[in-house]
Amino acid sequence: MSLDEFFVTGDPLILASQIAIGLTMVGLIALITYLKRWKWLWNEWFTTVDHKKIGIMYILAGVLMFFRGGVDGLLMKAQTSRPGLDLLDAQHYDEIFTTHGVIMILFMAMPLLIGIMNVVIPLQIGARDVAFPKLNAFSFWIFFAGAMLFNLSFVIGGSPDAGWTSYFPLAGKEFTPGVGNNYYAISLQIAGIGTLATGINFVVTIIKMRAPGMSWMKLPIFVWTTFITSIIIVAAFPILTIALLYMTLDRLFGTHFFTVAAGGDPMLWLNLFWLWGHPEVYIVVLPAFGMFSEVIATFARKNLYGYKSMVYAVAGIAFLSMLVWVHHFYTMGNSAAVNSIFSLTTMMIAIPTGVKIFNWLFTLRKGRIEFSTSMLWALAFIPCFTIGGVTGVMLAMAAADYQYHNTMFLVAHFHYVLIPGVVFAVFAGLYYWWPKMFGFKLNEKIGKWHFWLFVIGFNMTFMPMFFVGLDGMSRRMYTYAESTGWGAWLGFSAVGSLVMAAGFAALCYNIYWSFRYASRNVGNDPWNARSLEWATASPAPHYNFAVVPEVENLDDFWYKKKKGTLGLKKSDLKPVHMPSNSWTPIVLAGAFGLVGFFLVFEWIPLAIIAAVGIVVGLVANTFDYDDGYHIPVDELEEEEREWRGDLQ
Amino acid sequence: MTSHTTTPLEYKTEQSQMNILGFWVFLGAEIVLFSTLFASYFVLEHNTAGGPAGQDIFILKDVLIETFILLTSSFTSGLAIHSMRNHDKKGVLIWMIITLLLGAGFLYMEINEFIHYVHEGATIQTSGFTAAFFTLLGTHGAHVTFGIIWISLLLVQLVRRGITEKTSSKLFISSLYWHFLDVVWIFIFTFVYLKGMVM
Amino acid sequence: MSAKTHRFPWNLLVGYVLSVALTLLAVFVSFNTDFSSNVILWVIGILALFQAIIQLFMFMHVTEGKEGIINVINMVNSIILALIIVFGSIWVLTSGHASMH
Amino acid sequence: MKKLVYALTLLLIPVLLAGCESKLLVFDPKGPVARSLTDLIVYSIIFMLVIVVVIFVLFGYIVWKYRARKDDSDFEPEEEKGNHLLEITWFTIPVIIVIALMIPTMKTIYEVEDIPQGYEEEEPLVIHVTSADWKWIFSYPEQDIETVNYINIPADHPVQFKMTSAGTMQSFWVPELGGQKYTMANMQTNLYLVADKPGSFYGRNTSFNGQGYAHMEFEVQAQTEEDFNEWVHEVHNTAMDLSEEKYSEILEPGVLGRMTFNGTHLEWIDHAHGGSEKYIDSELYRIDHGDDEEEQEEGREDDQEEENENQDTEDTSESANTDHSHH
Ligand code: HEA
Ligand code: HEA
Ligand SMILES: [Cu+2]
Repeated sequence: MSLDEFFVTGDPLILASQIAIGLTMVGLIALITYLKRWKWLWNEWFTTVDHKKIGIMYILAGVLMFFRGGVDGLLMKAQTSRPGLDLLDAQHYDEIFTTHGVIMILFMAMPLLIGIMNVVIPLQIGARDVAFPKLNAFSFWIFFAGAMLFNLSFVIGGSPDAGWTSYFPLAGKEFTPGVGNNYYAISLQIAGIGTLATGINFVVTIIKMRAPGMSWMKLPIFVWTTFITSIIIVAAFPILTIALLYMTLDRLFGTHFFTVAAGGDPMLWLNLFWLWGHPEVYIVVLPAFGMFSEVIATFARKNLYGYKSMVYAVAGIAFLSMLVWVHHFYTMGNSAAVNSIFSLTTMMIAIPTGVKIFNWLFTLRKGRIEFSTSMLWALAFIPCFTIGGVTGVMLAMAAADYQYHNTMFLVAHFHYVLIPGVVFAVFAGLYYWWPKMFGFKLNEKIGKWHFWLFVIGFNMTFMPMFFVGLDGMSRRMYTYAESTGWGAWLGFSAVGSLVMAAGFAALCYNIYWSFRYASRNVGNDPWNARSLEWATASPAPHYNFAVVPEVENLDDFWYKKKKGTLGLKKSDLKPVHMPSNSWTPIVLAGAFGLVGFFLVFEWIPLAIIAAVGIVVGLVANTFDYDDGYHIPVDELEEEEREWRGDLQ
Repeated sequence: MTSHTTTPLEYKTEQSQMNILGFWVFLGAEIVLFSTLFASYFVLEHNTAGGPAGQDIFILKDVLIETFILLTSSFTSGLAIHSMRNHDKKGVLIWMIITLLLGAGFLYMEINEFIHYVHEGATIQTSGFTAAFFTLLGTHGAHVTFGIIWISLLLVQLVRRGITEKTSSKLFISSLYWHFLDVVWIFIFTFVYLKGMVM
Repeated sequence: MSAKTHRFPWNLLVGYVLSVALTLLAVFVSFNTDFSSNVILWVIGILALFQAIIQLFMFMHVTEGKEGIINVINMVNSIILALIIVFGSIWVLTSGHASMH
Repeated sequence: MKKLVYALTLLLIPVLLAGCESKLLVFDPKGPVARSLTDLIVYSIIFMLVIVVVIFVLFGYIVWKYRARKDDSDFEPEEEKGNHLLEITWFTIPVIIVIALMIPTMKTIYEVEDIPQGYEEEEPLVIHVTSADWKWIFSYPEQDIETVNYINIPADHPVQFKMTSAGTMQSFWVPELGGQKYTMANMQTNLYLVADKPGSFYGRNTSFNGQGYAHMEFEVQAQTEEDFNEWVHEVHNTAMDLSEEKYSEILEPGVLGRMTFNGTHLEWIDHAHGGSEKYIDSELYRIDHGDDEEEQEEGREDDQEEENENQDTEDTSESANTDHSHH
């Protein structure tokens, strides 16, 4: 392979980005070296197994990826803002919506949610960490390796260009011979391992590490949604693993799973992809539902209405989520019986979701609703998501879907569920748990700017898409003729996306501003909240709780706070057992990334050599008998005394 | 401590309990993984694209031998855990080594079987059927290979450290893995080989 | 669930003998009976399921440990998923006129 | 502000449904199949509007009524566990709605699989659809005609499309006449459509299949029975014969204008039953990253020229990729 095939060249847009990326990297490395921060980074972050730090790294990665995916989105909006524009050619547009979709779902939504889960879940159940801290670090690093490998395609070798769904035969070697879709197959595989490990980790954490007395029906609702999400992860991700394995074999080793020739069946890809892909959208939305529930209850100053039915609803959604995948390819020429059954199962999801919507509304009712930024996101979610949801039900009606399928109507639907459902939730969660992570609040005033710009921009961007969709515009069209009359709608939509971008910029500014100027004096419970994570210091100490709290009730913290029975006795302090840092996760993940990179370019011998690194890492890991360490009582006492007035 | 006499060593610490539970959850994921492989195999089974079909190449005798080897190895790994619970380190070693040897024997047979198929003109690239077949079998075989290496490493640790809370829970987990591979094989035997030869 | 059992491991032996017997039975049903192939498939499928259950209970001790019930739920859940994936895929991909068969 | 946006949108929907001069394509059916889909869609939209209105009103009312005020800072809301009656209500009503949506959905799913009602007696015109990168090839086996990127059909007469693909997967969609269906190599899908009256309808591919995808459009022209027969006659007299080489040339990836031939490719290959691979050359799919964009453009023009040579009855300037003027 010649060098100019290796590096993506030519287009000034890409060249500029390449230079920018290169310079940023060099600058970053220089800066860290100058500040002599390498050792600190390694000890405090790269080898950490602390769930809170891992969560923060996930969040950081997710925000970065949101920026990348968002820029992709803006580029697409710019290109289609007027008929016949030539900002991007067809190939670029194809690459951009592909990377946009993949990045937004797998490298933005997933890490942000998993990041918040990481920070919050152990605190909410009164645990010291997750069940497998080292595995947790590995999950993060391997996710990160996958994400970086995927992004590398932008500068080296060429981006995937068959859509985030990568339908065969298009994604096969015959029709997309470059390395772009190898990147897709391999980087998602690598990141997927991490997600699966996270799923297992949280299932076990929530089963085994709940504080004494915290029985199932006393779990904070976010813990429930995380638990059920983790179960869906365990159920769905292995399917993706196999689908991607087949894809890799087809592309790299000439097999015929999905190829038209020699008896492969492209529809098998569709089937497997959506067997995973549909549950995946609920994997991203269920934890979000949990966060909204927490935020709404806190700022309505009421307990969550219909807690039990909320739990059953989530379980119901999870169960149904495995039974609806065919609604993504009703138009494949399935028998009418298949389409009817899957229409029914799909529509049934509206029922438990409706239960949730009404429970949220009734939590608000008779409450005292405080419009904090966090709460605003949760409030805006309800109407926006309802629009997304009911249009989903319209899509679910197979016969009607023959008219909507693969049109902009569909694109509007999924942005209307993904953005209110996931992005708003992440924003709500960030504003809400920010003090627990960093010990200061994000600025509320800038937050309101962020909120209004983003929400208005969002509706402006995606509402018109419903209409152009109904007017026959299919998705993934890089251009269209003036005679279609879509120009006005899409122009308006493009303006909306700029408003949204301004909102995102406000968030970035908010983070910057608050880091510099926000008051560091927020206390352990700045929102007067209900669940256990607020019982410990902000930012939470690395051991979480000096003494694991005993739980008697749902919202135990709230009632104890009222009764004033929260104090800590010095005599209760015992040394706390903590896991040690480990270098294996990051090294192992690095080896995976390297193997992945060589596989992308089909340099099999190099890949095998790099795979030795994986083997070494695994062997080292199984011989690791490190038992962690104990934090002595006086250290605990000192730290606790610093923030609480009630140490007796 | 009363738990001393009632709970097997591998369940004693909170962490080992979590490890074992976590492994069960992982096995749940493995069930999904293999059922996806099976589903794909069933869908592609008849797409032979002019190449050989199952009944053209499968040999009952070899497959039966493989089956019995694996069944026996599952049994011996069960015996190893039994010895472990009796704190009989030597017993563990002997039964586990037998298990590993059987595993290696199985692999040997399987590789020979594959070579035979290739000579019959059925490579992984021949058709949808062969792709699904070799990938299903290959994934199982890769699991067996991984298991052999993993358990060997655990035996080294056992020799060095004896039967402790940690080594016992590790070995127990590896035995779960090994039994699971046997379960998968039963389904391969039934739904790939028997079905392929009968229908 | 007792740590020291010097007893002979009967459950293991019974499990082993049963699984060998069931395997042979499956072979017998497949080659030496003249049921229709559909019936054969059902019979050997059920035999395989029996074997799996034997492994789970007699070799793998699913119900053991503090989380016995959780393990069983987990296995039942996984089996349901497996059935959905296998039968769902077959149904979806082989019914309807888009199928190749 | 937000409320205003919503209010506007809400107002917009019925206005659009009622249809000002420019109706959205999906709400403007021109045949019985599309009409039954539109009926279903409008029926469902009514339900959705009611749901949306109920939720929005409840939401607006609650958020407004129970907002925190400066003067009630010591107000402590009561805890509420839930209410079985209410919970059962908002479980049951959606169940009923789902049933109400399901019944007509199922009816329509079955209905559109068959020849539209009222046309069962007539022998449908059979057209084979072969989609390729990035053009539509239509074969009329009975008339022994093949067209590219347009079809003429008799109005008020059922047409049966037997669809397949020469490579990647596409989706055949004429929104004014009916719903879409995929076209797949080695497989055949079926679609029945009828156009009420003569007219011209926009058709396109909706399943992404690479660079030329955006331009993969075609036109359906419904004609009177006489006009159609005359067209058939004229093609027989004027169009050139389709040769196997010409056909392989057409299949090469690229965007084409309209073409018309005597004879169909079904004589030597039906992609529904295998054999596409001999036309697929992955070298032709290799992409460059923008550096020789001009080359690509040139390539496209070459195609255009070639196609001019082979043009006959149809006029090239109306090439398929810019023709969507239904408003
Ligand atoms: C977070 C992500 C998310 C969520 C939550 C949903 C939720 C739903 N989705 Fe969506 N969907 C996507 C993400 C999501 N979707 C994506 C990404 C795609 C496209 C992928 C691609 O092709 O690239 C897609 C595509 C998609 C399709 C495929 C269409 C096509 O390709 O032609 C369908 C079809 O059935 C569908 C249906 C639904 C339904 C019924 C719901 C339901 O869960 C919605 C339930 C909610 C409500 C209904 C609102 C609240 C309920 C009430 C107020 C009660 C009363 C209501 C009724 C009784 C109706 N979705
Ligand atoms: C969670 C998932 C998610 C999210 C959040 C988004 C967010 C956005 N998406 Fe989405 N999108 C998908 C998931 C998502 N998308 C998927 C799965 C597809 C299908 C892909 C496929 O077809 O294969 C898709 C497809 C898709 C298309 C369809 C392409 C086509 O079919 O032709 C479009 C078109 O406009 C689009 C636009 C946008 C826009 C404008 C945003 C905006 O919300 C983005 C807003 C974010 C920003 C604007 C951040 C950047 C900010 C700045 C640059 C400001 C400056 C900042 C500083 C100074 C710090 N997306
Ligand atoms: Cu879905």
